[in-house]
Amino acid sequence: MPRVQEKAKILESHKEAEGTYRLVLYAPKIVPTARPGQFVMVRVASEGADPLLARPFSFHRLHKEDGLCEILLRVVGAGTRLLSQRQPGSSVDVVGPLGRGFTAPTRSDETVVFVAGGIGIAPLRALLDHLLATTHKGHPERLHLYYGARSASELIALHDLKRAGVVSVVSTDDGSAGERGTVLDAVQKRWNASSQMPNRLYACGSLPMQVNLARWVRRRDIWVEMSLESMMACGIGACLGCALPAVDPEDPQAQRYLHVCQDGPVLDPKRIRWDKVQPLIARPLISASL
Amino acid sequence: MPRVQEKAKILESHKEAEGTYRLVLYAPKIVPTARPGQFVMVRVASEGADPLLARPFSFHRLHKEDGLCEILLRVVGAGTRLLSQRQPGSSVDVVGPLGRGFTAPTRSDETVVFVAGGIGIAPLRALLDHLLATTHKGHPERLHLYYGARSASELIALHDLKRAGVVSVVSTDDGSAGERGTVLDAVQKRWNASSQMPNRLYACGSLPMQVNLARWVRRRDIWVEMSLESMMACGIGACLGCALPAVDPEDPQAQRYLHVCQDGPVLDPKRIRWDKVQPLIARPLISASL
Amino acid sequence: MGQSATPHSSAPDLRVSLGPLHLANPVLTASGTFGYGLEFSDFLDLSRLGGIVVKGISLKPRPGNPPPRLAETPCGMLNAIGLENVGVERFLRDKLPPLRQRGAVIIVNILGNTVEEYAELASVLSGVSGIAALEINISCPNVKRGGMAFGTDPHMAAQVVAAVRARTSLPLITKLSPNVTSIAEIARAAHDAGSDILSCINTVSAMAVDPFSRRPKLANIVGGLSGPAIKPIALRCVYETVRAVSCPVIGIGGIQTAMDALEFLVVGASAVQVGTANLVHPRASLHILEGIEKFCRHQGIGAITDYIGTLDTACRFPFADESCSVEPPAREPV
Amino acid sequence: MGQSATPHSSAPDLRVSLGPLHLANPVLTASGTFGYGLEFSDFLDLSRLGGIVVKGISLKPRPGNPPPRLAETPCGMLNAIGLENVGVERFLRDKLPPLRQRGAVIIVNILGNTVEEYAELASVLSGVSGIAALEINISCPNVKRGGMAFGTDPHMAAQVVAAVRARTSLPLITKLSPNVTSIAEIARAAHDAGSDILSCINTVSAMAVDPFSRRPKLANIVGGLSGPAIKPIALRCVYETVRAVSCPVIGIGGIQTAMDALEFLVVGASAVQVGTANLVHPRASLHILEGIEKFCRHQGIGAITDYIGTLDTACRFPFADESCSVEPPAREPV
Ligand SMILES: Cc1cc2nc3c(=O)[nH]c(=O)nc-3n(C[C@H](O)[C@H](O)[C@H](O)COP(=O)(O)OP(=O)(O)OC[C@H]3O[C@@H](n4cnc5c(N)ncnc54)[C@H](O)[C@@H]3O)c2cc1C
Ligand SMILES: Cc1cc2nc3c(=O)[nH]c(=O)nc-3n(C[C@H](O)[C@H](O)[C@H](O)COP(=O)(O)OP(=O)(O)OC[C@H]3O[C@@H](n4cnc5c(N)ncnc54)[C@H](O)[C@@H]3O)c2cc1C
Ligand SMILES: Cc1cc2nc3c(=O)[nH]c(=O)nc-3n(C[C@H](O)[C@H](O)[C@H](O)COP(=O)(O)O)c2cc1C
Ligand SMILES: Cc1cc2nc3c(=O)[nH]c(=O)nc-3n(C[C@H](O)[C@H](O)[C@H](O)COP(=O)(O)O)c2cc1C
Ligand code: FES
Ligand code: FES
Repeated sequence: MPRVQEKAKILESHKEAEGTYRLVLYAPKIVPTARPGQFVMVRVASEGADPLLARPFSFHRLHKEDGLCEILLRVVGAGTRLLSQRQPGSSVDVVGPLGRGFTAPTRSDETVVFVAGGIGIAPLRALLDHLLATTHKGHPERLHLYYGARSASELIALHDLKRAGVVSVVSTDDGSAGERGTVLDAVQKRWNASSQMPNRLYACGSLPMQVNLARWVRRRDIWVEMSLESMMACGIGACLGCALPAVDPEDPQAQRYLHVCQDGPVLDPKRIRWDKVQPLIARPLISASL
Repeated sequence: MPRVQEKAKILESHKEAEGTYRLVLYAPKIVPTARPGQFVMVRVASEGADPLLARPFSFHRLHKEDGLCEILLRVVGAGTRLLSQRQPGSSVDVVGPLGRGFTAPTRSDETVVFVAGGIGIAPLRALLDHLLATTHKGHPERLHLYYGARSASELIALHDLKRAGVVSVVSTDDGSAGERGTVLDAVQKRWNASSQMPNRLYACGSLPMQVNLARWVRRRDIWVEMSLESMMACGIGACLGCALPAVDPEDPQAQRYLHVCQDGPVLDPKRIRWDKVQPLIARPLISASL
Repeated sequence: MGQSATPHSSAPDLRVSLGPLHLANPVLTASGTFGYGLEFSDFLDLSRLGGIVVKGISLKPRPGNPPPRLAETPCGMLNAIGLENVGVERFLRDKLPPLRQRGAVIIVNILGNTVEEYAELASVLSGVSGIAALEINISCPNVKRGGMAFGTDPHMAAQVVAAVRARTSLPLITKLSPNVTSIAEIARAAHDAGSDILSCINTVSAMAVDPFSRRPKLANIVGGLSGPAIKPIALRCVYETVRAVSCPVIGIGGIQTAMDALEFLVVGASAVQVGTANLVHPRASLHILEGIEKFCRHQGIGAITDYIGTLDTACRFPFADESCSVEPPAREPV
Repeated sequence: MGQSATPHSSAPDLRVSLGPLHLANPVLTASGTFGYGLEFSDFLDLSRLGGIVVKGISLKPRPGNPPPRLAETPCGMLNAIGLENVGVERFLRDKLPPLRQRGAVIIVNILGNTVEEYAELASVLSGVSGIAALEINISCPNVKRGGMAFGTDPHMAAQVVAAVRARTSLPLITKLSPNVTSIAEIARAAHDAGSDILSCINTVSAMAVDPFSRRPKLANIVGGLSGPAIKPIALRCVYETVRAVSCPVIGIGGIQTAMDALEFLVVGASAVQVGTANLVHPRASLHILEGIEKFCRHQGIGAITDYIGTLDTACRFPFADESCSVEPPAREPV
């Protein structure tokens, strides 16, 4: 699984929802060995050295035969804004595939739950695609997707997944689409009373969602993998910048870190010292005009 | 003549010769008061702060009624390369009109010589346009343009000037177009033996051309104005960075400087201490690939 | 976080008091990047700014360095202007009156090669009206001490400040250099010697060369780095300075936007100076002022003084109850 | 100017000798930005580089600082990794053997909180084969002296170097910090204490904050600035260092392209280290090496040693005969 750097051509760019864009990239060296849950580092500057660093994005969809991948990005700052404005036909510098992807189920009879908060749908979609084409081919009803956002305008369309037979539950904080409440409310509503737990749960979303979900699954002892985030500079394990506080099983009090780009981004939430996690700084969008 | 900052829209971009591009800008606040020989500061970065500084470009053509101006630029480094790649429809940050323009002749019977070396044609064209429309309307034969470059591929087309009746003499160092030799050779060939000197001479070109021309006119005592260059940061007289060694008439040995963006760029060469001028650093184009 | 804040509709109060110096708002322009102010009157109303620090003035006119005086660097620029200026006499005659007429709050940046030159300048400038404060540029070389900059030695810095202090009752700002092992040490020396206010930073000593011609890009070889590149350095210097002294501090270095200015204010600067940004965007200082106002409205900040120095350095663990409580790990150096 | 040069067709000789350290070419990677080297073996052939300086190693493993450890700044980045490393034992067991197998020239960056820790590390590392040199990171805080960095005081720097020198015969590089009033002074102290080579610079002390949350962007508050933003500062430091000492110097700071590397070489660095650029472009070091080779061919430089240190600081007045000859004006400070 060698990692490579290549100039990927942007074939398409689409606005999928409020502040959310989908780029189709031609990256024939990276895509063939890529797996769901892995990510790429994308340089956002097209000229000069500002912004300097590349930004991490999960594979949203993989089209291996064509050497194509899609990334879904949410505009949160200068880098994502620049990427969202890139014209099809231009190229971006991409390094990948990086990190540890999802561990896929091995049997078709497993009930698999996906919990996506907002842009968290990005990596989960690649895994859904994969399972629909492999283990769960012919058994889409065993794939349950919970997808929530703040408001209807921030949801991307999932018609094709529904058509494929995936059980999809949409929720919004303001009730403007699907059930009112958080994505976790929807998950709990369905499963809290259930005698049968899902076999596996894959999740990606905001930090509060991660923590609440970690708490929920811990009490129920469900097998779970989450795609986590951290500030990154290199994405390849060189800078040690992407540390997350980690549990040391031998010494629970010890100061330990794992590195999201190498040990993750897909991780078992039990390995994280959630009590030591500081949230990433989020700036209101008004900051761009100041 | 207030100076303003405005976002100018790039309406057209054309390659005019090897490494030479012409941009048509819509700058309705700047153009109305602009005069030939003046310049604008154009920010080259479209994102981030690298490259940081704006770059100075002379007005190549002014279309006052339409609020349009043209700049002619030669790719010599990162900034000019970025500008040459800008797509029509995008905008650039422009400050102008700046500096002291040419002093136009007042009478139609003056014989006026223009000496343009390479990209030096840029500001002279604006003055030619102006004289053709004002003092020399009906007397284009009193306007003599000497235009030289290293090679034919670097010359921009001047058909319309010739059609308008301007006396045009083209020269190239390698003889691939027009007379073989420097533009100064062509000037001297015509005027050295002449009993009648031109009334005025306007020039713009490389530093060696400037010095040799300064030497030539000094011995002949021709009224002359040259558009000169210097590294600039602000273009508005604030940083004092664009100094050129100047002659202090009261004390020839004194260390004096004038500032190209305020005292120039159009200057009488007699005001310059040519013996103290250091050439601007020129990098081979290969540097961009290293 | 401003989440709980309620946006204000009334104009925020942007007035700041820096010891004896009272300003309508915290946005000033930095010396050497705003000419004598007049160069910018086409672009903005000079009276709207908190103040204008004019190009450094010496007793006698100075021609400055031979060109090239400028070079561009990644997100920054180098200058070696060589303190070119018209001298105090012409400044007072030609520059000050029109600048006053435009209603600008004028701060004069002063420089000299000896302690006496600084003192004499201060005394000349104290005799005229229309000057709000003096800013002492101690990055100049002390010609009597082998050219070592006044600002790199606490004793020399204190000497200059004390000599100026003795000759003027104008509010006194001392402008610190970042090119030192401990800016806190120089800050304390300047403060103790009578400086009412400190400003930091001046440019960072730096250079650039051309690999082809093998020549330095500046005739002076070494120059001063300014612009966005140095902002993180300047911010750290301000952070160290505000913790070292009790007097107000003005933040300078790489400020291009209101967000940049706010970084300095939250760290503890009572005002900021906008430098290189003026060269790139002549209206930058006004944009920054307007951005600060917008920020205050958005964040529900009624007075900018409620914001200044409110940096929150405590670690935040919103899920601290998530497992056994342990001590926060000790901070380690870089 | 290379105008008179005739392009070479044969491969230029890029070998450099830095005192006892002989390298196939002058392009190394900088500590902390190239992991333990192995992280990059997918991207390039490690044996092609002049050398690899691995992440700073301490006697015992160190967990590093709590996150956030990174922040982006204009043309640069801040880090406060906190010297996280696996410790010398695991380094020798897990990292060194595969790295040697790849044919890399390995330089080990060492760090400690006391003089004794440095000395002991040197002695442990001297006992194994496959290490080409040691690089002493003196930017660490001296825990016995109140946390002041070893590298900011000439006496402390000399102590560390002398202690290490006494325990190893490996070529010794001392890595200098730019956060000092006079880098020349520290350079001389390190050289006199037995360092064969000096490298500069380490990161510049800096910080960044978020105006909305009012919090520092790094949990450690202050971090180290690296990347293109600091290149002009690094170049000035190298310029001052090569003039202060007679030993070879390695240039580090903001090198992204061959042009950047050449700036350091022409100023007098015998080799360069590529840092932050590796994080952005994993193949950056190789690109730079290839660019230097291309440059030499283009400029007709047969051996890179003919280029190193050939900075031409004389003023060039090609038209000096153009009028009365006068003295070139004196250089004035910025
Ligand atoms: C493994 C991984 C996969 C990701 N996949 C996706 C994805 O598929 N789609 C998507 O929209 N986003 C994804 N992200 C988040 C995305 O990388 C950040 O939103 C982006 O880097 C922000 O850049 P910016 O310049 O727009 O914002 P900035 O102005 O740099 O910062 C704005 C906010 O983004 C956070 N941020 C900045 N840089 C990073 C970084 N390198 N990593 C994480 N957070 C950062 C900051 O803390 C801040 O909250 C992923 C992050 C990681 C670590
Ligand atoms: C008043 C004036 C009018 C000009 N008009 C034109 C014009 O109409 N068309 C045109 O093609 N060029 C013009 N120039 C020159 C043009 O500004 C430079 O070629 C341009 O700034 C180079 O930028 P760069 O980023 O491509 O090159 P860089 O990589 O920055 O440098 C490459 C070369 O350009 C020189 N240079 C860089 N910046 C400047 C600067 N600010 N001023 C002068 N030289 C510089 C450098 O010394 C070097 O020789 C003018 C210059 C001045 C001073
Ligand atoms: C062209 C130029 C000239 C300067 N001249 C002076 C000066 O005369 N006196 C002074 O104290 N600082 C001078 N400075 C330093 C600035 O005032 C300011 O401290 C520095 O540039 C950092 O701020 P910035 O990054 O916003 O530019 C000058 C800076 C520049 C760029
Ligand atoms: C993430 C990171 C980690 C670093 N770790 C070390 C280290 O362990 N030891 C050391 O001497 N320098 C360390 N440095 C400093 C670099 O080796 C180098 O001196 C500095 O980054 C400047 O070079 P650059 O601008 O090319 O990155 C580190 C730098 C970065 C960015
Ligand atoms: S981002 Fe550099 S080690 Fe993970
Ligand atoms: S370019 Fe700034 S004064 Fe001329």
